Amino acid sequence: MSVLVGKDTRLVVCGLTGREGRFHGLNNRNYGTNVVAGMTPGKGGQDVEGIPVYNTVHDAVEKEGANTAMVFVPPAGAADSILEALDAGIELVIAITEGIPVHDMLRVYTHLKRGNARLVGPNCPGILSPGKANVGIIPAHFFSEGNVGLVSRSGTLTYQIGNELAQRGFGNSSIVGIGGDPIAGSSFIDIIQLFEQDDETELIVMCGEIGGEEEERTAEYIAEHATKPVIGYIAGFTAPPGKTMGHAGAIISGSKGTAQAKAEALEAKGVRVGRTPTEVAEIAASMLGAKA
Amino acid sequence: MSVLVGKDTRLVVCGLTGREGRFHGLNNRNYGTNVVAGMTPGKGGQDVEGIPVYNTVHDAVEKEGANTAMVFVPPAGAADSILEALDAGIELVIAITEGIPVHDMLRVYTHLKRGNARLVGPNCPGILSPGKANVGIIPAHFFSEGNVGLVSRSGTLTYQIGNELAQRGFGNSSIVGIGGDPIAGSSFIDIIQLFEQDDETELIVMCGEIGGEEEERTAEYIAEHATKPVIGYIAGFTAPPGKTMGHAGAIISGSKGTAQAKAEALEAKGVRVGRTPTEVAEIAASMLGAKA
Amino acid sequence: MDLLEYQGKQLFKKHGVPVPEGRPAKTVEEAVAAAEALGYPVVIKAQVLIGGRGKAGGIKLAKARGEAEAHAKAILGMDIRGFTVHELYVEQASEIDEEYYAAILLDRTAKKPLAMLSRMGGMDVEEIAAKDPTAIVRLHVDPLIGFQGFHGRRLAYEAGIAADVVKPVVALLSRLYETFVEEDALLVEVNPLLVTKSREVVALDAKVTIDGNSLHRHPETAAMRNPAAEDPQEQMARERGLTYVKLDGNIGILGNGAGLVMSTLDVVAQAGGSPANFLDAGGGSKAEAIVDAVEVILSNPKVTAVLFNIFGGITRCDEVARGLVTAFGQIDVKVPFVVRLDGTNDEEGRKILADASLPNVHVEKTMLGAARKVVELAG
Amino acid sequence: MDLLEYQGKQLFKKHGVPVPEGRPAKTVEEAVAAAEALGYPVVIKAQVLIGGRGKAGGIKLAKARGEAEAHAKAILGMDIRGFTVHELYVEQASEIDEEYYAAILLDRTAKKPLAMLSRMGGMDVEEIAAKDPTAIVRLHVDPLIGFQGFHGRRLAYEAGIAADVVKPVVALLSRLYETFVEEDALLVEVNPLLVTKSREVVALDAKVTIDGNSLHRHPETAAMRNPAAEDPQEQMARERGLTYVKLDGNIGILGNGAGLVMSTLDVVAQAGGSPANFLDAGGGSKAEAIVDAVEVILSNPKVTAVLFNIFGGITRCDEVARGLVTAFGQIDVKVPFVVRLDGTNDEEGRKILADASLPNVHVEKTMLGAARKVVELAG
Repeated sequence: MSVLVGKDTRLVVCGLTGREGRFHGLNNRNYGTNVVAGMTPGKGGQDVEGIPVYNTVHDAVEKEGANTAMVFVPPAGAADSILEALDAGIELVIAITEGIPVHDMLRVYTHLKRGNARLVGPNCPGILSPGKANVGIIPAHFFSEGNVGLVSRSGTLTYQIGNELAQRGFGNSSIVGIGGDPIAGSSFIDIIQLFEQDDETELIVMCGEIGGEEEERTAEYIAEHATKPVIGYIAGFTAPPGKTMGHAGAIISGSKGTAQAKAEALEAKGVRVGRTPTEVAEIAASMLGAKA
Repeated sequence: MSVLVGKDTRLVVCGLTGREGRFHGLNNRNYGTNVVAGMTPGKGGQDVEGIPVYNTVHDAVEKEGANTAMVFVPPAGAADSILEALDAGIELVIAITEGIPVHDMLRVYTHLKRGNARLVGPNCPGILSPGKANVGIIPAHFFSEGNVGLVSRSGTLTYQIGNELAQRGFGNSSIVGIGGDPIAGSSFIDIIQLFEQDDETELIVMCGEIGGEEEERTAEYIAEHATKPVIGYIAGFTAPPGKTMGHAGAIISGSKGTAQAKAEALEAKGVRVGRTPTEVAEIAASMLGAKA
Repeated sequence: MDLLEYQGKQLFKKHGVPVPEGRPAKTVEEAVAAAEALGYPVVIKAQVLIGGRGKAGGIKLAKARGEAEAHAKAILGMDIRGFTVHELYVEQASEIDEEYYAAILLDRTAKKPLAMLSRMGGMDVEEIAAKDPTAIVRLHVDPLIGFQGFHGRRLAYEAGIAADVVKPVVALLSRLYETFVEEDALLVEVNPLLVTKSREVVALDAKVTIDGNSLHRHPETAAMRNPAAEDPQEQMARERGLTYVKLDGNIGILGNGAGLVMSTLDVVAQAGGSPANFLDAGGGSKAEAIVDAVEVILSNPKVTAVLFNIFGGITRCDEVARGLVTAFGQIDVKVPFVVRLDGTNDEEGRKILADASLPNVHVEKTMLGAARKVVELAG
Repeated sequence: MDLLEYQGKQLFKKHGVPVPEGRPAKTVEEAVAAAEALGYPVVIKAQVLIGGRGKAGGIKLAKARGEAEAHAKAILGMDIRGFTVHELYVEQASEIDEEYYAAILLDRTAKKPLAMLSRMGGMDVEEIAAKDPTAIVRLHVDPLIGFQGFHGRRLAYEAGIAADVVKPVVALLSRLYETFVEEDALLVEVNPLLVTKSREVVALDAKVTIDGNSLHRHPETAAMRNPAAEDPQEQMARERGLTYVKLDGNIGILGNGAGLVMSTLDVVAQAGGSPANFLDAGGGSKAEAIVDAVEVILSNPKVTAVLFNIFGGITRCDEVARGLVTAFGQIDVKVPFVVRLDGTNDEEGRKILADASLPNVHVEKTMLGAARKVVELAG
């Protein structure tokens, strides 16, 4: 098994005809993902290396049975595209786009919670279920199937940690990038819930960073509900207050959102927190038993 | 039993210190309704003949355990007042106010459907459960306890029909005015569902009028779901198209919303429709057996 | 409240819906001055609250001053399906390439705004539907989310409009929705939605209905009400705060509560009569309101008899009776009245009427009996 | 993006939030002219993106021309907690009766706007919270429903503000929320929210933070960016489209991806070093971006060594290596570089570096090893 994306995924890529959308859409197809359609207004009827393109997500759902949408649309139109996917009945929207205005996301998020669909991202690298499907920009060749579920606010940091795990012989059930924006569709808790229900996942690694209170809330959740072991990592111990560290959401406001506070909150609830990516992999190895 | 209002009702009157609010609020209390609070911004701390007045509905809920709100606020502020009641956790809002702008009600209605609370009205006479509680402006002295559930878009027409029934010895479980506006919080179907579940109700009378397609939809619903007998009445056979007949919602648009079409839709589904209020009472008497 | 074309276009312009340049005119001189200022060719359009102006000769092209003057003269004062033309709209002429149809309206069944688009414009929406039902694309809009780009694109692609104007049409629809919401409209209709020879998209007509209950927050729109276009009885009633609708018959009707009045009309019709009006004196009708109502009803010269049908709830029957007595004291009443008083203080009311022994006023106990009596008296 | 007080007040005014009359000034002459036009007494206020202006002497009352001139001269160019004063705001003086506090901000935990009101204004919100935690009333607003009258009333009554100003305060809060939403703000703060001696309610200060991602739809706000207030390295990086944050240390850092860069800073610090900057070269970094990045990093004179930490995903390590070689060709590099290349095309990248045999460039295979090496070299 895996979470969110897998063999049942029927993907429509919003913005497939753009440079990034095309590159990653085809890359995802090459990996084995069932990319059934693209969507670009005005390009309906065209195709991208055999993938049919439609003017609307509704058409992609109706004609190709798309159930998952990946959004590569530029920031000014991305919220519109997410809303379109939700309106068309898409069950899972994965928004890669970085730089969507916060007020757009406030409306999208509130609307999302009126229904049952799920949003991952925006400003995220997507989701990889090794051996099954890759939706997004995660470089899949570093990762193999395995029993570690990885959930992260950061992209490249995930690759770093995933790679350290791989060097010790561990593969992944799924790797879920929830993104670095202040308003994200899915939280650590949402994804940990999924990993809890996933047979393949035996260990969960959560990779947080400064800003917000998600990690603190997740610590509470883990203490009360998690049955599988969770290892934490937090980036940004050296980040100064009031400065946005690349991700729109990675900012310490006053005394809130520091890496120290987050690591302590997790440790207070019994979650082991690695201080470097290497240490995370070492803890995982000690917990699961060295393999390779 | 009864529906919506009864002995468990703890009523806060929004606009209790206004002329109408005071008159009907006290009238409702005299009938036996448990009027626990009033709400008028800026008059918190005052009282109306012993009923404490608060600045916010939240205060009335917190301090007096109000679970039902009656809105007597003038049209410009009525939607705000309904939203306040919903925000404060009120389960049932009964809006008497006439003349609320349609776009306000569109927003209120859409918001309402995100939660579990119920709205009756606006532009309605309220709800009377004879012998138990009266919330609104229905003149209670014409009605006694009984087994006929009455639901109506019109106020005085309801009194007329109720009176004709009373003259033949029938009383009412509850009388529910759903109001004459195009966007109403509760539909005929909503209330018929409640009467279906109410032990006391043996017969249902629905009193429609021109405009919209509610009666047609209700006919479909009755055919599929209703187990108790329903008698219909429709006002406005002589109304010309394009003219608003008093109620904002009572207007024939093109060929849509005529009394003829509504009566036929009901009769096509086996619902007997009285052509005069008197005939409605006669049909009821023939179905339930003459009493008095 | 229905707006005239040029009033609707004022609202369009305010919200960025593109419209041709134009100016309203109430006289031939104003019309000519407008034409001169705009530059020829112009179109002179009758401003009336009814469709079919073109066929009735109410829309004319003028290529020079002489034509503009002649058309303005001909159209001002013209009768179009019962409506007299009091105002003109002088507009720059547009070169027509394609005609679409666009509208946003309140769908009360779905309880949502409904957006509509068709590539077949320039005729009634019913006509389009009859010719090709698939030619009209309909989409509901969530009032809390509003009109998004994707709504516009779905409408445009599914309606099959020309690819080169998809973007401006989508932009126009978005502005049209803004007009619909921010102006508290019940309907905004653009027919035709024009694509010019130079492939520009403009609203060539505007049909806008504003929610009368919202006028307190739109003083400028409220001022657009055009009393000249109203029926004089209806205007008189509105000014007195009464809900009155004029009908074709001869029996004047007054009741309390919209449903009861509608029902009264029906019962009178069933008894063989023909109602002259709908008049809801409202809940809690006071004596003065009754006097006003009697004046409004009797100002219609067709009325040969009047029925009062009161079921007192908040309305007290004694107040109604007192109002009627006062009215008879102030007005020279020449037609018979039938009065049915039931409900709150009905006995007191009937006693007041008996004591006043008004000439030709008949008291009945039931609604049905009263209806039959008034039909008999109306002749 | 943080706005200066007078810029925030321009947005307030646009949305109907009442503010005193005032004018910005960049010179003493402009300030005096503004004071003369406004009429005395006026307040001369330093415009800097930092609090505590009053205590630092950056806010002065002027009752006549001479005072205005003297204060403007004194404040312009003043250093307030590290920020140089380049602009002034000259404002009509207000007579203070009461000082409240109002703010609307993004609560990312609740994922909703949060409205706050307190009757204790004129000090930091943290200070209010410390003095009396119950004095700050907080309310979340549903973004789809927006700020309703009831939100304002609840805030006002629960905060216990004076009864006579409840209505204007509620109205101001509603306008403030409109500003928050329509200007895409992350924060709008009014402290103090003033009640004047004549019991008028005005925003005496304005702290506004705009969502940088929204500037494409707010060109006027985008133009408010004040380069003079920015760090020169940060400004240079922004102009080149790089994400750069200046820090206090001496080790220049470049990585790809915000999380990895933050993690790199942490690992360097753990190894005993002190990072000079955060620099995310972004996903898919091309050679030219690397050249730009090297220039930005080295423009900070404190830098004594540089660490490149690349985990190639979309970013290709060979591109990064080529960029570094180009940079060394264009720039006279005097400090040592440590380069860690892993991931996509890492071998090609390392080969390029080996072939170029750049002076004082050290290639390491792991993040940890690279961090230790750069700390050693930085001295």
